[in-house]
Amino acid sequence: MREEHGNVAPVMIAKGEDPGDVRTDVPYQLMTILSNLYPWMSDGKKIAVLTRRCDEKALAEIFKRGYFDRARIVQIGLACSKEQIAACRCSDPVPSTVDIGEPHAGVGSDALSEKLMNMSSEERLRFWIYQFRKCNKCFACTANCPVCFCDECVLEERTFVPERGVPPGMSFHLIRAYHLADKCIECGECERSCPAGIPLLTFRKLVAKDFRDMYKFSPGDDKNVSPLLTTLEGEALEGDECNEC
Amino acid sequence: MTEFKPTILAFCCNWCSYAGADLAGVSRLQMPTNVHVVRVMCSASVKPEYVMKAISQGIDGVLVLGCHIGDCHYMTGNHRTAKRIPVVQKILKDVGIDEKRVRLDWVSAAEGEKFQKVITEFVDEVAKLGPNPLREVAF
Amino acid sequence: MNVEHVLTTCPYCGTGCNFFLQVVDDRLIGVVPCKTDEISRGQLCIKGYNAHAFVQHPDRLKTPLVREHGELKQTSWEAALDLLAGEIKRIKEKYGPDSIAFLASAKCTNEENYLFQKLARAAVQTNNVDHCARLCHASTVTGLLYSFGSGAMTNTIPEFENADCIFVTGSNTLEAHPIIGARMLKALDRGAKIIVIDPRDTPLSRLAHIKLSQRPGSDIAWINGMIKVIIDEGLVDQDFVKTRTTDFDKLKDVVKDATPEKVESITGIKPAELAEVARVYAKADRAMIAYAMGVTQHSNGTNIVEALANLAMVTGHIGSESNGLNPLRGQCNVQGSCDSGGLPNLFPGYQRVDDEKARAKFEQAWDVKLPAKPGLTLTCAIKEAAVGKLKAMVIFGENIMMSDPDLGHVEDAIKELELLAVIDIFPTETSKFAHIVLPAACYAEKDGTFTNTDRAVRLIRKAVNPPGDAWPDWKIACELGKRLGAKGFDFSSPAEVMAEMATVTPIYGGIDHDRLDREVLRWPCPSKDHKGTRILHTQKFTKGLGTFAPVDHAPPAETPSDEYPFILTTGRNLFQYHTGTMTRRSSKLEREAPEPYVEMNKGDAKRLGISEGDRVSVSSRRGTINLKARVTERIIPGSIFIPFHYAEAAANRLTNAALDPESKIPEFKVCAADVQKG
Amino acid sequence: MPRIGVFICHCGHNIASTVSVEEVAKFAATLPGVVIADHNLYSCSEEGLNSIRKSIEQNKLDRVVVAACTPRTHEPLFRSVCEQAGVNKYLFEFVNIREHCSWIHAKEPSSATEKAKRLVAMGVSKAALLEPQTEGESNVIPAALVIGGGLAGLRATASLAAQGIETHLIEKEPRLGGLLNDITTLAPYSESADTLLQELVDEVRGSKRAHIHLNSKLRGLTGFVGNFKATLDEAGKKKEIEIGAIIVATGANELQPEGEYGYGSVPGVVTQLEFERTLKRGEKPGDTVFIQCVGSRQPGREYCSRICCNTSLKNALKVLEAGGTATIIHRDIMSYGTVWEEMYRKASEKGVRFIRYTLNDIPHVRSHASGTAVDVFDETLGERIHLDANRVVLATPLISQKDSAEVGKLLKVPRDKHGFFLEAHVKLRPVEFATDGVFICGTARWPSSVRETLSQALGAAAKAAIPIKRGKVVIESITAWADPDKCAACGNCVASCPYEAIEILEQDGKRVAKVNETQCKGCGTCVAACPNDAMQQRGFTTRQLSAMIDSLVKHALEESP
Repeated sequence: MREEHGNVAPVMIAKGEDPGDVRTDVPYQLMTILSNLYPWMSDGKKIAVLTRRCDEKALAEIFKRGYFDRARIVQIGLACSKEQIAACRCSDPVPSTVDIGEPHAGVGSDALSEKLMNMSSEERLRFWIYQFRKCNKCFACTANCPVCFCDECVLEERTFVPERGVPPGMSFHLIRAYHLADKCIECGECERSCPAGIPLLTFRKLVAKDFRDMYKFSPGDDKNVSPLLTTLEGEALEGDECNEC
Repeated sequence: MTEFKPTILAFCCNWCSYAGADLAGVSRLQMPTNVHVVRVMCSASVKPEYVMKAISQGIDGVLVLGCHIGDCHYMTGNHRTAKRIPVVQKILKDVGIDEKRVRLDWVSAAEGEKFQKVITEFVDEVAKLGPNPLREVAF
Repeated sequence: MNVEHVLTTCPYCGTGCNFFLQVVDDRLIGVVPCKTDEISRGQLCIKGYNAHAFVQHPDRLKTPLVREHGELKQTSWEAALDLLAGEIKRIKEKYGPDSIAFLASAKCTNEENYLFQKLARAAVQTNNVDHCARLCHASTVTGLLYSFGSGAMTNTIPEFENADCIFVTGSNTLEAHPIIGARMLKALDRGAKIIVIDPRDTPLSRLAHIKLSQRPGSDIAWINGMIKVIIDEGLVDQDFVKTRTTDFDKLKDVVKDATPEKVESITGIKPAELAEVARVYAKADRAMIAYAMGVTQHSNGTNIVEALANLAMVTGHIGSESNGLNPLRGQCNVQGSCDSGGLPNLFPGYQRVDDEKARAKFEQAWDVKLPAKPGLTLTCAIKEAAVGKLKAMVIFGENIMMSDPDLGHVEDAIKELELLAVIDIFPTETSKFAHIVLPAACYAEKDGTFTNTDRAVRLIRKAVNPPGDAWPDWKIACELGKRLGAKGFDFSSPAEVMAEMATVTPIYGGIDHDRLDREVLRWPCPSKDHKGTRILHTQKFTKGLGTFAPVDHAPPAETPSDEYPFILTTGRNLFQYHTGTMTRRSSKLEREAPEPYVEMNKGDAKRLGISEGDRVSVSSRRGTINLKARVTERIIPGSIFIPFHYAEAAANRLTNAALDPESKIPEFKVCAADVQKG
Repeated sequence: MPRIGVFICHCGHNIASTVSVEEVAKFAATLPGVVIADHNLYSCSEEGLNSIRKSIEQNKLDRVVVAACTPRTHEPLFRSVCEQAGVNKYLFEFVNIREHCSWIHAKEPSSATEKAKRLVAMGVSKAALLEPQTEGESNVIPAALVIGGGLAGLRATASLAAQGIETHLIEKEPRLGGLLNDITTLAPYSESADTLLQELVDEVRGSKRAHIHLNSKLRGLTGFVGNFKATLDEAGKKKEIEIGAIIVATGANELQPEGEYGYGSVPGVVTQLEFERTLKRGEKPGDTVFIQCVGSRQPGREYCSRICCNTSLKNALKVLEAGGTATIIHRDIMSYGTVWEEMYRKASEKGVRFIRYTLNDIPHVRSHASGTAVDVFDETLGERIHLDANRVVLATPLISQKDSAEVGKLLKVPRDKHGFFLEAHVKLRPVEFATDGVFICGTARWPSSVRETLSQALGAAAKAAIPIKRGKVVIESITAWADPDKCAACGNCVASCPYEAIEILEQDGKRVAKVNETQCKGCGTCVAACPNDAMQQRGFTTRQLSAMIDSLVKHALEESP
């Protein structure tokens, strides 16, 4: 990112070009921006990209699916500021190699998540219905998501999201939550870019926790295959024997 | 006031649970009239999206029934079902919808009685939960 | 390979969000929100995210077209411009300058609109220049000029976030101005009270603390009713009224008859509920009123606007942080095209053409004699054309064959014209009838400025080259000006145009492209060292004392009858935009709302045996259209709603061209209609 | 707009006695796209089928919905009617209002009728979105596999081989014949079991088409009808064979009633089969008491083993011939049919003594000076009596093979609660499994007499020969396909396909998922794995299933009273 027109802009600069007034304090989702560009960058040249810890994980999910050629990507590790870590309620903020910035420890928990899980389910539902009613179907959450890979999103179709116009209703958010269950790397971009101020990162964190507890799996490691894509391999399951034969 | 009769959607795989449902019928096993069976080839073809959609539109409960693990006509199809549905349940729980509104179970072609048992239990369970809170919510 | 992120301003509604266009080698591949933009803060609506989609669409006009034996034929710029200039001269010779009318455009830049009006006034000597502001906020401009002396948002968009009470009427904010709506939602999260008064349920009204549904066309009645409650319950800001306003007694006089019973009988609003609204609004610390077309598009739109101004002044909710009256402008530069003089009675900066001093200033600046008589409004121009008084129309980027009321009449009228020239980016329903069609560059292909609804003047920057031979409108205007033999049309860049405009437009006096490249400036910005003005009327009103207009309820021009028992009201939906020229060529937007529909109340539908998705025909005294029924509880019984985006069932075939006497805005929001199954 | 016809079946009283068929038809007529809604007494009767065919033609229908019984048995029938009337058979939708409605809601006619309406509405909404399909064909490997070398297996093998079909017979034991080896003569005409067995074995061994694999077990199976690949373990050696059809003839076992009726503790107490062996060895039976229904027709094993009564009658007569006395202690004598009943009469005339007991007072067997003694309460005399005997024969039932579960899993075929295999339909598809190309005969299905076993074996062989003789099988068009415009090549489908039938390929400059249709078995696992709905299954598209959900919502929630 660099300073331009009194704003901070994402930039891609060629080798030797003057980077200008570089800024690293504005959390642009560079992996998403790069994903849009990548198909057009057929020249095979290497691409260096500023990489926070969450971006590292996003890259892992991208590599896993073969969207980027691993060999072309050079990661410049960026340690997030205390403020940013707090804003993301991030527990895992330090990239594998820190090239820029001071590494800071992560924060343990997301206050809202805890508050929600201590509510009765009625209260919790009331909370989310209010939040989702504000949804204006801008698709910022999918458009800016580094691990949303479809050009044509099913949430744009009428098949599973029956509500006309806005707000799109509950299924929109439930289905998206499911789609992200095994790949969300908790970068928080959905929440940052949501005009309605829906605490989407909290929603992601709630599901991520359940997913970890169930399958001991956290997205962002390109060696691990999502449990949703594997067989049981003898994992014990309730009622997995026919009780009568 | 009339007691609440939940509306329930059941996905049954062609090879085991649908056959089990047929057997229950052939055996004249009586059960509540709330359950509407949709036939699919394998429980693994049940998109979690269907469940989310049904619950979001006010269906009171969704059943996904497949072959017992190991008996799947498609070898490991139901393994995937066994992985997916619990995630759906958790997500529902996270937004404050009782995860008991979605149930995954295994019913073989021979288990007419188990089909009856599952249906009857589930209907009671959901009846206890009361109407799907999303039923009346206009977004 | 060259990758760029070009910062520019959204071409859709008047919010004026900035974002980056993602460009790879002159190919537009996407939109990236700008996180540091004061207005959008890195948040866009679905139209913003798709603002790149139509730009490089194959349908774009790429070469000048001239009609020969009924066929539009490709030709060169030279030939096309010579022909156009020649025709204008001929018609001017034959019928006089006022037989020619220019339409400026709320989709074009300030610089371009400045040139369009200069073209009309300086090159052709007519004040016949107008644009679609006539159809949206003309009543705001006239109304607020009378009440405050300035017809624009009194406050800024970010201020909504800190209001304690947000009072919304006639605006479907979340759909028509999503990012302004977003600020309202932030306020809501903060605990602010949101009040919506609208005949329809809107996404915002469903979140509001109080939602009242009035009968369409009954606004002054409930506003006066509120004011009466405020007076009767001693909630008037006496001090403000005393020191800052005049004619309060006249107001008192009219509102005293606005008894709850009378108001209810006219509006259908329960007295208790109206009183509650009055109290919540009056007692709030910081209260913002937001309104839009639901208020302005009435045959008494100017009076309704004045009534709202009264309400704001009575309670002193104006002239300070998060206290104000805010017309939400619907197009990227509708504010700017008014500012830069695209109006028949006003020079740039709202200086009256019939004001000697003002005219003298412009005559000197442009070194030419200027006509004193205010020109024809868009709506009157159409009427004049129909009766053969107007002979030529030059239309920059407007689609009157979709946007104007009573399209049947418009069609008859423009068929009468000897010359119809359309300058646009796509073929439109209007260009079908044109003799000359010129291909223009769109927002992503040129430099310039848009002025958004909160008066912020924002740069747009060229990201890609125009398709084929398309030219930016400012260049077209300049070339046409020269060919008409006028002086002062040799500009080499929009920046130069803005430099000239600043010299003759006091509210833009301090504005230039260099400053805009660094800072956000809101007019009035009289001088280079002036930081711009966030809040209007802080110490005193632009005109001095705010004037209470003693306005009273008058029924709409057309009321339901046995033959046409429904009240038809029109508007937008979130996904489409205006006449659809751009959005309907953006696949994702089109998919969200692909076909025309009429919203009607469940009860009415049941009575007529209509169910969701049925084809129905809707007719008014002016025409009939056929479309799908959407059965809903989100509109009151007796009313129906049709979005006007869809050419295949153009709502404006039905609407009434009855005009507001002062602002000449048509009554889009009320006409009598009938619905039949099939 | 499609033109849908809905046909509601009374199924005689089966449906109509609970569900108001007329009301459902009236309701169906109001559904979008429905141009005709009719009802027939028996839709599957010639008359019913004709009226459907006529209606399709008269009303120019392009979609057909039948609401009747279960698609698992009747779908092919109605599909063929559609085809005869010129409607692609995949434009047919079956709604089950019998097994899933009338039969299970017999006491709630009104709510059953309401449910039937909703089920029909769901079916119609799916039907409206059905698309015509063309079916693929695949070649059939002209060979068969018979599992089990007992009576059923031998008979089936002989029959297949005689039809010129290469037939592999696998038997886990070192010798052929199964239970038959232990039996002396066959009731009622006392043919020698050995002779029958020998004839069969000679016929099989004599045929160059029959290939016998002794000491062999099935270890693995892949493929589908016409193209199975079986892995055998033949005497420790792994062997792969390819076949087009499979017959399950794994037979059954005799129950060993350990600890019951003195079995194992009291000398002279034997099972029926052990008794047969002694007779075969030529031992004199002496005074013999038969106890029937030992371990059957009681809680836990409710079924009647069907052959025990007749066997005991047969052997009782042998005992008399050998100069001993014979008593049959029974709960009911089940000598059904003509010849067996005849034998029962003969036995009582000749002096076989019949004593009836009940489960609440079962015979007591103990050792005794002169051998064995049985105390039993005689229901008819109403008094407890004492019997001395040299032998006590316990007539125990046939039970399913221990390894039937294993075989069931390998073949993906269902078994009943007692471990016997379940055919597709008792009356309509008696020797077939629901899985195409796999058949069943003999006591693996349920206890059956030699006669029944032989006819089942011949039936199974005849059925198995059909695909092989045809040489081709049509593959039902329920395969998956990916919409290249939507597909984002995320690979979820590739990872989840149980058949490795999907790969990511470059297609006009875009990476997209491609389904190999001959490998696809139509399970739809990939469809559920696909995040953006690019993956679809023919006949079960996401739009079709979503439409069913919408229609349930509409009719159950929105328009419910």
